[in-house]
Amino acid sequence: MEQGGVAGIRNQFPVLGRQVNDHPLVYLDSGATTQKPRRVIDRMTQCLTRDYATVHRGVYSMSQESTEACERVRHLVASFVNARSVNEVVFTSGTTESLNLIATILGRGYLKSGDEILITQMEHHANIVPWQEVAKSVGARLKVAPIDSSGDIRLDEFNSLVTDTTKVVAFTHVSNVLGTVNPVEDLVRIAKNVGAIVVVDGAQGIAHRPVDVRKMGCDFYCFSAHKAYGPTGVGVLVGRYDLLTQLPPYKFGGDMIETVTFDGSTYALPPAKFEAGTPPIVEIIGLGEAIQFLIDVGWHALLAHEHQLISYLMNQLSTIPGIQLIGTPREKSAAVSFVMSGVHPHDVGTILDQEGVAVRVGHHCAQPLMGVYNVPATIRASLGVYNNYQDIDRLIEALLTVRKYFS
Amino acid sequence: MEQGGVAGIRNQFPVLGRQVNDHPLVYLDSGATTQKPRRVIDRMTQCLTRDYATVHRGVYSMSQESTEACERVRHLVASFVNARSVNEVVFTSGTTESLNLIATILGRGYLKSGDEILITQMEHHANIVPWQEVAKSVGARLKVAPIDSSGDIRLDEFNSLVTDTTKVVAFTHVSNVLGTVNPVEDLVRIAKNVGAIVVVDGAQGIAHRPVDVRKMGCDFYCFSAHKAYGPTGVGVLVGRYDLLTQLPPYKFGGDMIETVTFDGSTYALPPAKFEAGTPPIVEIIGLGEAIQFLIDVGWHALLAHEHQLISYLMNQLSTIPGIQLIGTPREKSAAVSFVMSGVHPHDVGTILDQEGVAVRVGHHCAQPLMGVYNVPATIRASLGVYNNYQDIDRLIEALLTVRKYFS
Amino acid sequence: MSRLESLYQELILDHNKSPRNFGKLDPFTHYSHGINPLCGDDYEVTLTVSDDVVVDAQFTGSGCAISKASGSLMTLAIIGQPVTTIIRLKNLFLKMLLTDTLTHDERQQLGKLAVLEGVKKFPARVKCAALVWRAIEDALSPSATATVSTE
Amino acid sequence: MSRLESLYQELILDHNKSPRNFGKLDPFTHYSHGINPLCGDDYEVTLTVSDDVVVDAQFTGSGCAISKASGSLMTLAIIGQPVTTIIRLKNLFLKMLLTDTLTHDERQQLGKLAVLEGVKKFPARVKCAALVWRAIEDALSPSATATVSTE
Ligand SMILES: Cc1ncc(COP(=O)(O)O)c(C=O)c1O
Ligand SMILES: Cc1ncc(COP(=O)(O)O)c(C=O)c1O
Repeated sequence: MEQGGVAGIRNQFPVLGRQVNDHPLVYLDSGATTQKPRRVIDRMTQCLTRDYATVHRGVYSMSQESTEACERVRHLVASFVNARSVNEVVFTSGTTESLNLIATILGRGYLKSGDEILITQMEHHANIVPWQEVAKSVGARLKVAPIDSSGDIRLDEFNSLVTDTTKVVAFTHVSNVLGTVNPVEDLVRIAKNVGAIVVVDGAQGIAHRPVDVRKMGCDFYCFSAHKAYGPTGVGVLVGRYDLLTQLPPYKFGGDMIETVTFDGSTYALPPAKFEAGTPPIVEIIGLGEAIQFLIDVGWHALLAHEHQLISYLMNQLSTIPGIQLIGTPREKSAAVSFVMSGVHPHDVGTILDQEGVAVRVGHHCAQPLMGVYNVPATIRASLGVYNNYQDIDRLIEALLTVRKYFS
Repeated sequence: MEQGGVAGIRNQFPVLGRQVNDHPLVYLDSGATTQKPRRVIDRMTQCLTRDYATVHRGVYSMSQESTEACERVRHLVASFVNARSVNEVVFTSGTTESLNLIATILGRGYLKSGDEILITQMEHHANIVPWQEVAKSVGARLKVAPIDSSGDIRLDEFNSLVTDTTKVVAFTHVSNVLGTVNPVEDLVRIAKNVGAIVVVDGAQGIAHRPVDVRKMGCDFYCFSAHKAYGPTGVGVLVGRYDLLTQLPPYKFGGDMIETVTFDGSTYALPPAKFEAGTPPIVEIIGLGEAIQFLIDVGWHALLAHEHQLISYLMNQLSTIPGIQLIGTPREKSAAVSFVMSGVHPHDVGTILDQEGVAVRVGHHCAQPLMGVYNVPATIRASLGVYNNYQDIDRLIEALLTVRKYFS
Repeated sequence: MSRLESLYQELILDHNKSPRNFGKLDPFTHYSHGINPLCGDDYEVTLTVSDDVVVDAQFTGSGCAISKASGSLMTLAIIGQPVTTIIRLKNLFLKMLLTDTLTHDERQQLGKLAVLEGVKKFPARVKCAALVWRAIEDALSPSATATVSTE
Repeated sequence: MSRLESLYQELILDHNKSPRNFGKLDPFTHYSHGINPLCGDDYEVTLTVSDDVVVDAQFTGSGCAISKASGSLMTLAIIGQPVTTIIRLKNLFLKMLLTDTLTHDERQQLGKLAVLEGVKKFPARVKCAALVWRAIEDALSPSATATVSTE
């Protein structure tokens, strides 16, 4: 199993040596947030102990070096997602801010009363509520593309929901509940037929599938570092440069302005225009190291590892009586949700935790999707690069313990 | 000099051992961002290597522990600024976001056409531009209270600018350029005579003066961790609970909602209402350690140290020909700005950097204030708890080198 | 008894499987809706109160074993009791979950409800056990809000 | 020569102290305004162009020694020169600052302007030396924007 890029990788994650409730930790909540490899932690520590200084504003050497280090990360991100230019990479505090940013500025500078915004039934709250709010504020309508029972977007319905009044189409690259890997290029093609702006929520995509925003054809792609082996407190909005230029700014303050007088202010060019205030400097440095980690492991190894583990996990789950999988899409990434007959997910979570197995139970910030499947909550095991067959065996054993209590 | 709480404190800051351009670093840019003590770095590293998990959403032990650790920091912040309740402490990404948050929600839920917003001439862009924007969007007027030539707000003028149409008064606790410590309680009293909401920009206050929001009487107090020996990527908005309850939310997404359906959403209570998405978990942990660091050093030592160094610095500067101080207010905190006759600040910055002395030169994100003093830029030396007399001597020597080139 | 065994005792599992007084009174005199947004627990409590005595009580909804057993045990404990007694029981119950250990006398008063004491060792689950009691508190309060939310 | 001495050479300090052609032509045929928002450098460049030759040039404004000396030396270098020569000079000058070291021949062509080569070792200052040249580029371009901003 542990071959190629992932061989010995567990040793790079110090937290995995930890005990939880007297059992070695089995961490199966990477969909919520991933653990950090030693190199990311070390890089941030090194920055804090040796290189720390503010960016942009200093003429002194340390500040210039700090600025350059952050700009190198911007270049790295741009090439990692194949952006057209480094200036298309805006640093934010995370996916949620990226999505709020883009919804807000589209609301201020693009959407009009009567316009339609299309999302899907599988969206995370972060890709629902900002659109509800912007729709309310401009008088636009929010429409929702349905999914089929296996958890794929119904392309026929999607197609007919995209009309000339559709101005924004926003959907997730990978579902955090169903694991569905959406056919981004197909969806973009449909949206682009009517000239809609396409926003992709890449929170669950960035660490699980190669991202090529040019090939995808989307206008905006959002993600958080902390779900891709990087730090909390930093995320990215990759956006088409012409749109970033035309749309109004989002937050206001230092570094995003050109001139300020008490009578008015003019704004800097993107990406600075969208980066008001002191950025998350150390976190940007950590993000760079996390992306380099992903590059070093390599997509070949990442995809093979994920594929093997997901198959094994789905297989093993099917051996346990009364398990219903939520999400069996055509292409499935690292999130596996399920419910167990006669047991509430919350009880499952508690029992698993007593066995040292960390999974997430609840609505996964996707309440409307729970409604679609008519469940109050699910149990979700989500995988990272450090998981192995043994982790899955431990999960299965713990689920059998659940069955002992709730038979 | 190094007595009581600051004795041996330099050893706690690993970066201070560094060389810059073949000289030991003299770091005089703490007003932009402070260096981090070992304990803050270690605490963050410990979290990343042993305790890292998401907050709020997990029933498993690590996630609960992570949630509790973050909530303990919320309690610590609440007691550090003497908030009325822990629920008045909202974590943000920094002062800039805190100020944008409050300006935005006041714009959405409180300000009306014809209302007036009063700021002062000494504000940082982060406390100017958000108000310009909100004034524009609701049709309110932005007024500016003038300062006198020493850098104090003119209380008479301030008094007469506060009228029944004044709905918001926003000012800085401590000026990042002039070092002015504003008489917050007096300004609040005047603002409260007309029932205005008072927002205090505490970016430069939090690490330099004890903050007691109840005694101050302000409604909102904002700061960044990174200017108070804590990490980048996290800040705080302390806000009156009733106002936080009444005002609408700012960002939308996970954790800030109560229920989401495709027809609409209801929001959680403060502070969750204002904390959409995965928070900067590790940074919050680091902020807690930074505040504990400040508490352990103690205000007595912090204030005495700052007072001694500022006096010495002002004295020594007066020995150099052609130096004009910008900002000689009644009470001065750790920022000392000046210009040198016949030399542009930018040239001073470059020469100082060659001598290993890091100061900031420029407009310090306070362009309108530069206009008030009719200078394009200033040189600013700003102090932290780790600076000592020798740092100031090195600065003075380096300024004499500047004089050699520009006589 | 392992921690798990002390949480999921026979009595709790039984009440989870076959909750007593599970349903909705019609008509009712008092009502509350208790939800826990994060885990999705969602219960309605209906009461018939007459002369300050709860003469009938039902609860319905969905949630984990702890919240459901707590609801079932609650209805058994409150039917036929005066409102003042119920408020005292509620306070004792929450005290058991949230603060000190109980005195022998207090545990006696709680009767079967004391089976939920094991929840205390699972801080994330305390709100599950408390939810229906919060709803009762709300239903019986003069300023009933119709929905209470625990977090 | 130390790094600092190579940056602040006599010639530069002299042109900073007594900038040549410092002022604003009135009337002028071409104009540009160059600003560097971060450090506050702010210059206006006015030109009189006749038959594709810059017959007169002035600059005014404020900024650091590097930007001011660069402006002063620029006016001396361009007055009397055809526009095409000026564009070539500008490209050479920016090449000196931003990319390779120059050939002996190229340095000859730059003449006194080559005194600013020391700026290359100070990346934060490159934009100071380039600012007035960006303004000239803008003033002479068909799509003059009136204000250019370097960052
Ligand atoms: C699909 C999806 N979108 C958005 C988010 C929000 O990301 P964050 O909390 O990092 O802002 C998440 C993660 O919770 C997610 O899974
Ligand atoms: C007075 C003042 N306000 C606001 C800010 C903005 O803080 P931040 O950049 O951390 O958001 C700063 C620091 O740059 C400041 O000095």
